[in-house]
Amino acid sequence: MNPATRSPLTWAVHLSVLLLVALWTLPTAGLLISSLRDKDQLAVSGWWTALSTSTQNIVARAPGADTQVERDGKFVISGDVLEGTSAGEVSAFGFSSQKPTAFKPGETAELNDGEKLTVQADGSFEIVSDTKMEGSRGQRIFFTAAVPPRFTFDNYVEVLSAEGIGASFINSLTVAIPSTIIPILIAAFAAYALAWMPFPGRAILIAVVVGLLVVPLQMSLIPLLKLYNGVGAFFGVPAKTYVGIWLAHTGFGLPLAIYLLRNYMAGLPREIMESARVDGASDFDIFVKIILPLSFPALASFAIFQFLWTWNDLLVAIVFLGAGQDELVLTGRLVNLLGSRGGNWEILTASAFITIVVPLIVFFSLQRYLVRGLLAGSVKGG
Amino acid sequence: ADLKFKPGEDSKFNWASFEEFKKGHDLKGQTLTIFGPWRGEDEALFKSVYAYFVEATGVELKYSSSENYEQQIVIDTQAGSPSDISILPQPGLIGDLASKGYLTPLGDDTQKWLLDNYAAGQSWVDLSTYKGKDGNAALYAFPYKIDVKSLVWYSPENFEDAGYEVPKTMEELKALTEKIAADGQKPWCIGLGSGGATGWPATDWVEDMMLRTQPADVYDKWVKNEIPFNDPAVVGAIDEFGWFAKNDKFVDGGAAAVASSDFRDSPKGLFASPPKCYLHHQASFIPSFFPEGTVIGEDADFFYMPPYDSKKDLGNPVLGAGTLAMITKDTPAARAFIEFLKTPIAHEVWMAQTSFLTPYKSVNVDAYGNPPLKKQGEILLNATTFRFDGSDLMPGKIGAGAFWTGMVDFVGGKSASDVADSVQKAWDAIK
Amino acid sequence: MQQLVFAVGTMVAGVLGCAAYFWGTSFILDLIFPSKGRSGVEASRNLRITNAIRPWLFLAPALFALTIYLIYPVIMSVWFSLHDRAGQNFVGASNYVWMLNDGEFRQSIFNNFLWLLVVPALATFFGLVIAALTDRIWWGNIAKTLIFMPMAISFVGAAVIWKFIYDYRAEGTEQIGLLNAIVVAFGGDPQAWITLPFWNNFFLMAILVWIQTGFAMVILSAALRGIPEETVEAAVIDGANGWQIFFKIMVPQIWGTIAVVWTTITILVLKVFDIVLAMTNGQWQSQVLANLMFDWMFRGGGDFGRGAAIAVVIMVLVIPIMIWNIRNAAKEMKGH
Amino acid sequence: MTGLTLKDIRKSYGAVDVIHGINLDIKQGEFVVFVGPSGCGKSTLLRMIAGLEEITGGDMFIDGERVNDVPPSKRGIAMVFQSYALYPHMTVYDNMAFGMRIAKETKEEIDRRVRAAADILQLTKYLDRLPKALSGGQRQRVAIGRAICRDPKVFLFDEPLSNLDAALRVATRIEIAKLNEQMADTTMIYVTHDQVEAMTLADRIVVLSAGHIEQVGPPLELYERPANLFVARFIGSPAMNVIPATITATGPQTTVKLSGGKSVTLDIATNASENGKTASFGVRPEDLQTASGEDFLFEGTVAIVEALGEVTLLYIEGLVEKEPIIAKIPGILPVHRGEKVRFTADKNKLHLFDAGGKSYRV
Amino acid sequence: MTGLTLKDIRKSYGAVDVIHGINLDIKQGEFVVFVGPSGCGKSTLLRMIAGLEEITGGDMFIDGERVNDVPPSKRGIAMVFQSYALYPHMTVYDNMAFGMRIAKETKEEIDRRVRAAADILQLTKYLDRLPKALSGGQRQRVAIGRAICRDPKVFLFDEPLSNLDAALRVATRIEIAKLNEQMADTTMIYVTHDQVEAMTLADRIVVLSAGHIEQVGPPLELYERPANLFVARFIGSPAMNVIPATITATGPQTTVKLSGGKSVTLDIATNASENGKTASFGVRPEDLQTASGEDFLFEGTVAIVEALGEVTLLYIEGLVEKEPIIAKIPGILPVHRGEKVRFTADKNKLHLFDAGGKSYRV
Ligand SMILES: Nc1ncnc2c1ncn2[C@@H]1O[C@H](COP(=O)(O)OP(=O)(O)OP(=O)(O)O)[C@@H](O)[C@H]1O
Ligand SMILES: Nc1ncnc2c1ncn2[C@@H]1O[C@H](COP(=O)(O)OP(=O)(O)OP(=O)(O)O)[C@@H](O)[C@H]1O
Ligand SMILES: [Mg+2]
Ligand SMILES: [Mg+2]
Repeated sequence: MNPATRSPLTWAVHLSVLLLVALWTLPTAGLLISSLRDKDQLAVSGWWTALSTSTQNIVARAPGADTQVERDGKFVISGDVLEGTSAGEVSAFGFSSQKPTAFKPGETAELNDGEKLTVQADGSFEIVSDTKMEGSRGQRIFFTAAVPPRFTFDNYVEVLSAEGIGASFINSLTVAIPSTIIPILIAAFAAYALAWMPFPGRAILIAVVVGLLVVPLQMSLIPLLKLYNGVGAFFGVPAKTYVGIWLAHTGFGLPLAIYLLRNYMAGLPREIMESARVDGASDFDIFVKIILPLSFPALASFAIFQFLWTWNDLLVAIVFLGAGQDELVLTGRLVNLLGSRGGNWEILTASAFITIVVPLIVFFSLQRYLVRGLLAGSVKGG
Repeated sequence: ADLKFKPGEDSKFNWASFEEFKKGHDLKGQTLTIFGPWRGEDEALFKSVYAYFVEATGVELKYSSSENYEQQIVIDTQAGSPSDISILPQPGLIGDLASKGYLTPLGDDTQKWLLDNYAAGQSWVDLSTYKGKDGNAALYAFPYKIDVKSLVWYSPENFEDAGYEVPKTMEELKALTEKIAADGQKPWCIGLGSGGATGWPATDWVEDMMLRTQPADVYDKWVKNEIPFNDPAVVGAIDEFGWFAKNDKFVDGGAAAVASSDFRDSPKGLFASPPKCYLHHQASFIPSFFPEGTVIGEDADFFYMPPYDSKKDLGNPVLGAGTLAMITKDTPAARAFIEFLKTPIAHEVWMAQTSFLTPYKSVNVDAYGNPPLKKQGEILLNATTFRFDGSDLMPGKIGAGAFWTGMVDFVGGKSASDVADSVQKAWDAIK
Repeated sequence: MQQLVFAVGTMVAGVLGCAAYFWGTSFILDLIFPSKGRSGVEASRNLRITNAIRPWLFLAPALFALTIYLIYPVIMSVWFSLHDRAGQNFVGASNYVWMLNDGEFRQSIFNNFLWLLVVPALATFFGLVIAALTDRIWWGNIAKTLIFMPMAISFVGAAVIWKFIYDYRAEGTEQIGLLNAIVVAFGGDPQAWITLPFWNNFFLMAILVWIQTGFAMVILSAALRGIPEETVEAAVIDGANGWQIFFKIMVPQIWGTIAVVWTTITILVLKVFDIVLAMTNGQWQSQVLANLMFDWMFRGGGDFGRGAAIAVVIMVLVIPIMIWNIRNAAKEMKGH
Repeated sequence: MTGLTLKDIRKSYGAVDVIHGINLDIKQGEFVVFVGPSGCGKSTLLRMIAGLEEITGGDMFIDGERVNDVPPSKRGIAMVFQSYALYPHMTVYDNMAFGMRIAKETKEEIDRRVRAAADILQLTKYLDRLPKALSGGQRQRVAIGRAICRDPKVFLFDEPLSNLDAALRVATRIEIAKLNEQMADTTMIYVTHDQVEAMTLADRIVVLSAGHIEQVGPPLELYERPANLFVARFIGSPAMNVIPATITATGPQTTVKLSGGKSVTLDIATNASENGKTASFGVRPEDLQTASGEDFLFEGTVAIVEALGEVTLLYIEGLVEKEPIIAKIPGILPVHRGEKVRFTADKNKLHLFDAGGKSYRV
Repeated sequence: MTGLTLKDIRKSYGAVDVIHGINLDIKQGEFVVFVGPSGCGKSTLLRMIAGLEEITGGDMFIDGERVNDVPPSKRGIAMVFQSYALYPHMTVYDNMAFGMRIAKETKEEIDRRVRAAADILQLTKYLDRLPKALSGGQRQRVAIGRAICRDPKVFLFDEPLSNLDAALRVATRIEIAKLNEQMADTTMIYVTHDQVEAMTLADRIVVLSAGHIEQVGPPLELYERPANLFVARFIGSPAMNVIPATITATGPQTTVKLSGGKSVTLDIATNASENGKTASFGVRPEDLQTASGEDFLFEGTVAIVEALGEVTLLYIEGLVEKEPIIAKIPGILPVHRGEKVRFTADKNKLHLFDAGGKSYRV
């Protein structure tokens, strides 16, 4: 163990990590909690209050006049203001938006037209009138109640039950998986050539790859689409195809892939390659049987980055694949759920979490390679 | 496809037009791609309409949309891979596409059809006519689905509780505003936030104010930049908006909240207990963002954004918006779809649901799905002047850029003339 | 179901096709120039030929893709930047002249420099600190996973998340933004954070730092583990305390990795626009180059000339980093 | 009491006991070498002395002060690691000055001490170099210099020479020996695998095995009078030849019957009670001589001849199962594979161990 | 002509010449060891034989066939690397089978050969393990096994034992010696730093220095009759003591005056023309004996005594500047620091080299 571990400041280390982790997870936690909240509450109270009982001003509406019953010569409309809410206890009520908390539970409020409203602490209420009441809309009842935390999966249900979400899920996978594997494959071969095969111009090529790391993606969209259309028209195939987007993701991901993989492969012990060569292996054999298995950590880490990127991507998908029903990717589908004018927070929150799930699975399953992968690792003697 | 209303069943629909269209078109084996601005619920509504087109023609129809449809259409047309039909709510952008030669003229037939069949036909034709790449003006777009923007939303019961009356003139509206403020309450909820499009709700305000302070032709010149953006007329209209939005006492949250509140959240203040505000200026689509269960006409209602009593000569101007369909790739199916839009049934199906207004004279107004829609139809009908949303008519860089940012700066404290100057500067830069 | 079959089919076909290329070309090469089973001069001649050709076979798909997807667009961009908005008429340097006189562009450059100064530094710093701290505690891996999580979140998701942090409600009403809730709890006035000119840059940067720290952490933690433990122990014996060990012994030893992380994030900062687009779209003086470029390229009909000119500026800004990187790569080559 | 005292020192990693109670007194200025097979706990013990590992049980005193809970830097120790552990980003000068800078010494004092140490180790002209520009031997000298600069009471070395090649190892070993002389008051504790280092450097050698001490003593004592079979075979290279035997006669001299059948009489006293017990007879390869007459110890067939010039190694088969008997004869011997050779040895260089491995020699 | 022939082999990296024309004939079945100081080109030469480095100039023949352009796998060679270079992701079995699988041998043949090799090297029970689950010695045996499976004509070793610890090194060295016997027809070329390995394994040793051959010959010949000062000092440990001298008398015997002032007569013939020239007088530490009488070679003060038990090393100062003279005396010597000791040596074990370093002995 590290000797510094034993310093009396260990607790400080724990505390600072805890603090940092809290800082980093807090936003996501907020999202998670928000996604489980009632959608009307989302926009009116902070997510952190969702965990505590809150006092809320609520507007309820009594049933219409058609539900009145005649009792002791009086007309009565009764009901429960708490029905359909999770609120616990009424602490005040009123009948006018001007004075929503004018009365205590159990008190009787005199409505403007002579009707009398009583709301009990348990939420039951009665409107009593001497005359028959009229009007199709019921009386508004304002009340203040303590609302315990309430969570719902409605938001998730809504997102998951949306039409085409399953298909989009598959579309996303169809885009993301080859878009992750193909560049890895291509980059791995290229990286091997750049790391271990002597040929003229190798240094220049490496420099070019590094240079291309920085080309902004947005500016290549139009020239590429034009090219795609040209090619598509020439072969009589649509311009927007899965192959097209795979290649696009491949192109955009290649510089980083080659860069990472070459660095890693160059760090592999030369003797292993040489002994394979002595054993009669060709470059292809060496690559497939020695380099690929040994580079697995690096491949895995790049796979994580590339998968995260392609899975979360919307721009490239929409431009190169289109936004039709049978090609819309998950991110696109979820954004579309927001409606033309956007902004359904409850859908955003739930869908953000749904999109996270797959990358997290990928991350967890490849995580243990990640740390090793980025080391310019040595397999010495092993 | 599933048809929302079974052909022939409900007599308020013009089924004859459907049958007739069905007879004249057979597109089996063909594909039609449509790119539109509608997503979510709106997409479902549009789908219920085009289902009839699919049913009638047997075409395979692919609809797609994008959150950033303005960018998407540019990318697609520029790259040469647009859908057959594109539907956009921004005439300015359409003009741009037309000038680059990406649109197919719809021809004189359609122009004549619009003149004949749309109320105030000429204004629709004007709206849909743009200069092409060759410099010649032609009809490039077909208006379909209109929104009314000059609406003020309120809660009738809250008005009742507080004893407020619906104002009939702008003077009354201002008096009401002051009265509410004097009562210690906040009259308005204004939110300009809209992510990347933050600022646009304010442009509607300014346009409404333009139409209420200036004659329609000044509005038209403004939109075409024939008078500069920093013309006193425009600065005046901006200041009129500022009278409401830049007064801490008049707006929920104070002026500072205006720019950053999301436009989707801000109407919720109408329904809070106690109310955070009493008035909200927004187009006809806003009920989608009201709390669940809100009944329009009962829990919430709207009134026409009134004109100035002092400027009676300007009449009852109405600001509106809408979407226009274009042929971005000339195919028989695309042509047929434009023809389809000319059938009453293409309008009535949507009318019978929600948030659809149409100037098509031959449709059965009884088909409107609910009273508020009908009431909006009436406002449209009573209009003495109808003008399309100015920011949508301006070049994209202004109407969907500098104007928005300018408005954000304006509520953020800049003066109206400074803002107008900077927008004009931006306009000069793209000339 | 059908789609599933199609999806799996295309996936398998795509990946197999790619593998088939490498295997196939290799096979054909060996077929044309056989060395196995041949002897002497012919074998060695064939071997020399195949050895000269094979690197290029291995590189070909990568070079092809790089050329098409990156080099060609770069050239096109330069070409576009010298043409008018529709890319039809040559206009010389006028797009660049316009750019220099454009206030928004200057604003963007300024903001971009702020971003370049702050984001890579903070992300690297936090990544380093977290990597160092988590290496010492038993629940370090859990902590790392949690901190890495933001990397798995799409920008749409990130924008929502931060909306719940920065949201602003009027004074006196309940704040649903965490930051304002805290400020109010401490008796301050709520602020519309992302509308505060200049400062809003930092609130946007916080988001990218939040996302990228995970990346920095993962790589730096690998590097930290590569530090020989004995040097740390030697420093302990020399009497250095935790801070001194960290800053004087550990950090200098992984300086190379720190530089790589720094560069990678710097490049990302130059390219990033999603956050700005989603949060402010460049309003309230928070514009950055990448978003400005996107704006000019695609919004309102698009002006290719100006958009491309901005893209070229972004690339030019990157050149120093590129040269530095190439130098490094060259140095590394020599070490081989 | 000066120097270093270990009292029943124990160490466990979780449930695994690695050090099982070590008692050891080291005098000030003494040079003590820890040897033992790999994994026996040498490094662990050294690192506990340094304070780099916590002490699970027992007490440790440096200069009479209990240091169990004193941090490494306060124990007055310095340590040289097998892998040098130089700070790769600092020059030689800075490497040596680091500890003093941390301790906030004055610039002059730092400079004085660094230069003095560099002088001793002939590093003066490399002071401005980075470690990577030095050869292995130079690096190790820097590591030693860094330790010297700390002016320690106890100097710890963990296999400092094992990463060096043969020639350098010899040269550096001699330098350490000189250093030991120059720093007469400094206690030195040295861990090594290398016989020669242990024998040449140590005042006393501590032989460890599986976490406890097998024997402590001056090198020659261990060589000449190993307390048990383990030490006997561990010290000396090639290892002592061991032949199973049965005790046939006891008394002031002991006679044993070797497994080959021959009887040998040794100058070792045994009790009568030992008679008939099995024992192990041991003789070092270098103590064997070829015999021409009939007076020989044993006879065997040469399996391998290794002529090193200065000595010849003979591997003799047929005496003990599996393992050959090795003889190390000075000079070049005209012997060939397959020849039968007879060997004899000095009587008082023969060893006898009981069944438990304990030496019969007192 | 079977075996391996190097004809004026040269190697340059860019402008740097590393190998300057090596001529060497190696007979089939011979065991040749390359030794030389670090960086002299041993590995480079070996790798050129293996085909892993291109040959810049000259011709190389294996079994009479020119192999300059033949790829490694076609040369009938096998190589064992210092770092083992096992395939870390393959089991021991797969490591050994890899080459045969590439060559598309049948399953049975592969199995047969792997098991045979594993048997020889006692690896049978580890066949299913991954390399990381093996100890260093086992790993090196796997590497050797892998090479054996190739059934090579020429077996190349590049410092195969230098990553192992002392005991393992001895054991594995013996295994290689056995292997050499079992594969009598296989030529073996072995690079090492280690004296003992070179002396014990080699049929012939090739001493390299800075890219050319200093001397080739059987180990004892190199030890007894080094052709020059370089070889003399390189072979033997500790190195031969060299004392500057002046030739004072020539003839069938030569007399030199050592720098200390004493004259010595050697059994070496010199021409009269050499008289008066400066020369180097050499004597190996192990050839020195303490002298009690007046008939001594030289006298000096003991600076350091290193008692190793079996031998004692004495470092004598005051004879040559800087470097001490070393004497290696068998057994334990009762000598202490500061004492004056006289040494003598066998006359025919003295060496004399001319100013250019060439030996006067023919
Ligand atoms: N952190 C640890 N956790 C568990 N066991 C450990 C740990 N460190 C060392 N050990 C065990 O303690 C024992 C002693 O290790 P130590 O390093 O002291 O041996 P050593 O005698 O120095 O060996 P070598 O000569 O190979 O350096 C070994 O068996 C080792 O496996
Ligand atoms: N790729 C190369 N480029 C330039 N010089 C090289 C290269 N490889 C080796 N050398 C030089 O060639 C010389 C011989 O190297 P080689 O590895 O053969 O030495 P060696 O005798 O095996 O040394 P060691 O005993 O340390 O292994 C050295 O001086 C080395 O610096
Ligand atoms: Mg150890
Ligand atoms: Mg070498």
